[in-house]
Amino acid sequence: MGPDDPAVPATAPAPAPAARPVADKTMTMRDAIAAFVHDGDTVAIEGFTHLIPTAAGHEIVRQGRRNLTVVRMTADIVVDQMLAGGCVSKLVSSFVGNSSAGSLGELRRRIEHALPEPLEFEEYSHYGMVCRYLAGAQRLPFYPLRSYAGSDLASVNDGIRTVTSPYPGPDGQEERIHVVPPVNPDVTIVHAQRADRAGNTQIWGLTGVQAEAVFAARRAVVVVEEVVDDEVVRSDPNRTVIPAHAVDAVVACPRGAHPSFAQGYYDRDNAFYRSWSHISKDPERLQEWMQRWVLGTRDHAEYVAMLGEEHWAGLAVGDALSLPVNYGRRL
Amino acid sequence: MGPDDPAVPATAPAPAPAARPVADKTMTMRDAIAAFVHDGDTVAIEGFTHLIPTAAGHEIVRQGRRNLTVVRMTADIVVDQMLAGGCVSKLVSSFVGNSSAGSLGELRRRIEHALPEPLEFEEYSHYGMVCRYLAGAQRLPFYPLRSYAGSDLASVNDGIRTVTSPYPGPDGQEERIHVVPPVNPDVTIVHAQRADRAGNTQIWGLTGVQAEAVFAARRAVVVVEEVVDDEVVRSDPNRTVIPAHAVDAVVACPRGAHPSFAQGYYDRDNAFYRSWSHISKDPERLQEWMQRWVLGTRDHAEYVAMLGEEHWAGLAVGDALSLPVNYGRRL
Amino acid sequence: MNAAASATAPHAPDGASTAPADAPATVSADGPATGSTDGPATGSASREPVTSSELLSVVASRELAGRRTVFAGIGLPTLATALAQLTVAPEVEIVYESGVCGAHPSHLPETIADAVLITGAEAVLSMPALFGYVLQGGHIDVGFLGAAQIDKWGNLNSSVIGDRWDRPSVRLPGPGGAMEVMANSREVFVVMRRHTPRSFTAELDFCTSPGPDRALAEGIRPLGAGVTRVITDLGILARAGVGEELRLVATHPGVTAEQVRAATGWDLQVADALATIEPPTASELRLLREDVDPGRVYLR
Amino acid sequence: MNAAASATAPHAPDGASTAPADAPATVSADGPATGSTDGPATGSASREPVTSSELLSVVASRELAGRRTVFAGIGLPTLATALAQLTVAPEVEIVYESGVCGAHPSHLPETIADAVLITGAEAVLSMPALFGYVLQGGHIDVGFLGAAQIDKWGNLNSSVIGDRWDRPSVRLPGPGGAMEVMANSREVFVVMRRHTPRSFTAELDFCTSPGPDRALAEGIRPLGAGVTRVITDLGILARAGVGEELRLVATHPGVTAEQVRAATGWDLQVADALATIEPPTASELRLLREDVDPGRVYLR
Repeated sequence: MGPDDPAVPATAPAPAPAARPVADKTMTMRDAIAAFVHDGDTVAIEGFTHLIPTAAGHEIVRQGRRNLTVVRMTADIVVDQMLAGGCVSKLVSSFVGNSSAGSLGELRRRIEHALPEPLEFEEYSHYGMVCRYLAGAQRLPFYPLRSYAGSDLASVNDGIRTVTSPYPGPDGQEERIHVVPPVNPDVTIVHAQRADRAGNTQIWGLTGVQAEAVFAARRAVVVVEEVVDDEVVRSDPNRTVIPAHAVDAVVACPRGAHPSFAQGYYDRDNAFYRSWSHISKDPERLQEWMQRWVLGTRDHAEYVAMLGEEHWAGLAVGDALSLPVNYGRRL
Repeated sequence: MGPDDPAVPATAPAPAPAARPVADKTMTMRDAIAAFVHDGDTVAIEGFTHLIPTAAGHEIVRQGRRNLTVVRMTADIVVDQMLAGGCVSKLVSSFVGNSSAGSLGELRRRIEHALPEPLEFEEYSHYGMVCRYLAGAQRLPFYPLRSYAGSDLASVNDGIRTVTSPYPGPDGQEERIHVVPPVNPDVTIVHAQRADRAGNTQIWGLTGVQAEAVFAARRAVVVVEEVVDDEVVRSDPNRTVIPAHAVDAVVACPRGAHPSFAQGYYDRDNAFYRSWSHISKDPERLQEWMQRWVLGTRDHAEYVAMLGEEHWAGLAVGDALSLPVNYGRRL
Repeated sequence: MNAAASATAPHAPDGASTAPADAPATVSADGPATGSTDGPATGSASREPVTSSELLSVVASRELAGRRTVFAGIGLPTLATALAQLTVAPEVEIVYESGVCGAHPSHLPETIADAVLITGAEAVLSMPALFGYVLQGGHIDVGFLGAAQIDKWGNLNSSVIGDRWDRPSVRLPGPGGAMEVMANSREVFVVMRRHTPRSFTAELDFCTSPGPDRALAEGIRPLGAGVTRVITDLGILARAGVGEELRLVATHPGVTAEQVRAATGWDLQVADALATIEPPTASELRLLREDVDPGRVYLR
Repeated sequence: MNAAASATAPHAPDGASTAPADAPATVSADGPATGSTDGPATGSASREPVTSSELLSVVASRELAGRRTVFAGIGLPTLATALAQLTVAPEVEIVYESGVCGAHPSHLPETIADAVLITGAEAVLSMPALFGYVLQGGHIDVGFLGAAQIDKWGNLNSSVIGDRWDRPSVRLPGPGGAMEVMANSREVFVVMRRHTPRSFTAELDFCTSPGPDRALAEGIRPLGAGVTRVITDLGILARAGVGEELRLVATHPGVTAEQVRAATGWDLQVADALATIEPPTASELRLLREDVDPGRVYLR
């Protein structure tokens, strides 16, 4: 630095090595569910209110999967639908309700009355679930958190345990803390705005626990509003929430998060949320609904078409574009 | 959904409440260091090769702070300079070297020869340091990680301990895992590309462990290339790595990360890195350098000016703008 | 911390878990605490009678004086916080469970994840950051919670009604993040629209979100004081922290202590200096009706 | 996993910790493993003599056949991986300690954090994600490490030279992320430019990054096999995993087993079928010199 410092020869700019070939992991929803979701699997389905992979849940129902363990922080409409489809024997969750809009009829019948059959239920708090994914993603035997002390939940869930810290607490005494075990789903399914064909997945707006749920899983399916050119993803690598090496399948399924929303693509269908409490309250009406909208449709495109363009127009959103940042280019 | 579902009255769009007033936390570097860094403090300085808060380190030297415990994953040039400035009595780190460019002369003299005085040194691995920040940010008594088994490091660092998992291991046997204690610095200092006046801090390119280091700290100073209008930050809330409520001071200090780089603003001064091994090898030459470039400058603006426009032109970068994403607007 | 003025106060947890022992800010025993000089609602915007939602929002808003970060859901807590921003706590910020900080919504949000909360927000955090760094990290001054049942220590049930967790008569949504809000906020405010003996119960059917007293009984000390305020359609219950029961400290005009005791499932203690809650002022009502929720989305 | 073809193989850790027991892919005992049909370097681009850097890069690149994710620093490992992408492992991806995945740099990077690695990359991860999810999560097939000292079990020292950690004769940079790479990669390759008894030592001055044998002695089983390949200017040492010493499996043309044993600080075992390393082919050298590092930044 400055003339009095030893000059070091500047290294000449060199062209980069040729780009490596990119794996193409795009699949149809049908093929992805057939390949990656099997009877008896533990299936994590994440998306906190935003980007709920409903279309994937519907395809699981269409393909008649059985005895699934579903792991989902907010067990909401898509879980009620998978229960109604007879796919689920066990649920791991921290919130069982139709958002703030009401109840899940099928879920309540299963838990309150074991109708049509009992549902095994493992309950954690939200952060407990987050920590289970964190432990799973980080290959940890447990994850500590400051919840559960004094809660009856620990008495009905043997998974919630305690560990004594090897360091003295703030008062110099021994300190205990609760821990939760890792979850390593056979497959995690998430929905995102976009990915490239290799699986580099970009999400904006609420990003929830999607990255952790994917990294915790043995396999991962990413459903997207659109598969974009590599250059789109690479123009903004910090936007990539899930890197390609953690992804096994990329499924293009526009509007696949309905009735939840995709920030910048379509809004939440609040009317549908409110109607679900009524639909699901009556088992017959619920089965009619399933027959018509899920089993009666070949795929999500048919479901989307059946909703009708007018309906979608009501969920359309305008533009609010992010300002660009400069990643810089070597001169 | 559809005509056979009960219609629920749509809620009318309502204008939002008036915007709350925004606190202005902008300060000069001098005032921020005077207010937030005190003799004897534990000071975390983070930035992994990218966005190293060198200018803040220089101001600490100018203000003559003493007996600091410096916490920094990669103890590199800025640490060697703070050592040469006589500010540091203890170092907590996972890598002590001048990047891949050579040695830190002052640091090696302190450790190898206790010259001019001993340096207390606490050593972890990179992920051990990350986990210490994670524990600090999450207010955990410890953080588990799969490092250290069989390493001599555990024998020279009493902070590295083990915990037995309350769950059986994969082989059904008891499983032990190493843990590290939280670090809660008195103050964490990071450098970022931009923030708004309230402290909402946006970083792109390498984001390292900056968010965790800030959340772990009692106070946080964010040094930025530029303080931007609120609207810039709010056009892309996912870009905010550190939210305002975790930040105590925002310091505008362009080029304050030299000789490291700020993605999209200026490139790394590789020649300076290489020259540092020579400068720092000779204690007299090092003190001359400190006198001229740090103690002899009033502030970072003078240091920047002394380097000269030609020097900066060599570090200039071109444009590579991110493509915008649509956050959506309710119609 | 989101104010420069607070720069000298530590923002990381330091083990302190005492709640402010001051009286609720909303009572008239020592005069109006809102600093407002206008009297009860009489203005043009406030001719309509005060609804229960408005009453609870106004009372809750006054309790936020001096607080900076609030963890709140949609509905009354949001209205209360928005009103507090316009009155007693200009710099108070809502952090939403969805991860949104510093929202500047174009429309009144319908859920904590509403797209309008995201567009134009100052930050959107992942769940690990939101729950781990912000909430468990100790950055929340006040958490708002609701519940199906509350007991005199401020323990909450949002899981089941009935004797058996695994075969309840009513399955409620469950813990969500309430347990974390309880364990990690400096204090918790509970808003209950209807004060009845079934919800204010001597014994919870299930303790979902325990206050610090229950945690201490297990030898674990949480960060915060637990529930310090319960705001209902009858009045305000308060407690300062560990070891204290909820006591009735104020009632709405026309409500007697005996009425509240009769509506409470345990032997409710009454403060010596029982106060009467100052009714919403014209200014508060105007702000609430014209600025905060003009569409009356939540004020219905 | 970054190939559709691997869709049926689990990508999360399942406890397996055995390294491929196959022989190094670079030796000529069973014929060239690179599939290249051209002979030793004779082409126009390869008239210059082969440098040590070129030799090591080529040999290391061949060892990457079948691997998908490589955790590597700048220098020889980067060159080796780039060459492997053009030859034996088209889909192999480098993950950098700085958090960059899927880099597409416009210029040859000078550090693992070089700005040119970020611009145009597929993903940039935070440190907690990089170390926690990718590395400790078990997504790395091969980690490249260097060291000041290595012993026969593949334990590494990058901390100090001398008897005392707290007053060493030479303070080295320390662990960095090497300990994590060792504990969590499926296997580790070590490239050592100079094979000497001081660096290939019977006893490390300090064990910074322990292989699985040392970890098992403490009752803890790491994910990976530890060091499975050591590539030096004299030859290749290999071990399959836990319980095995490093053995000499191949030498460069003209190097004898005795030379390597003399340059090794312990009693080095030699494979029965000691092979001779196939020299860089014309094609490999051309790719390395013309495509990978035409500026000869690292090939000096």
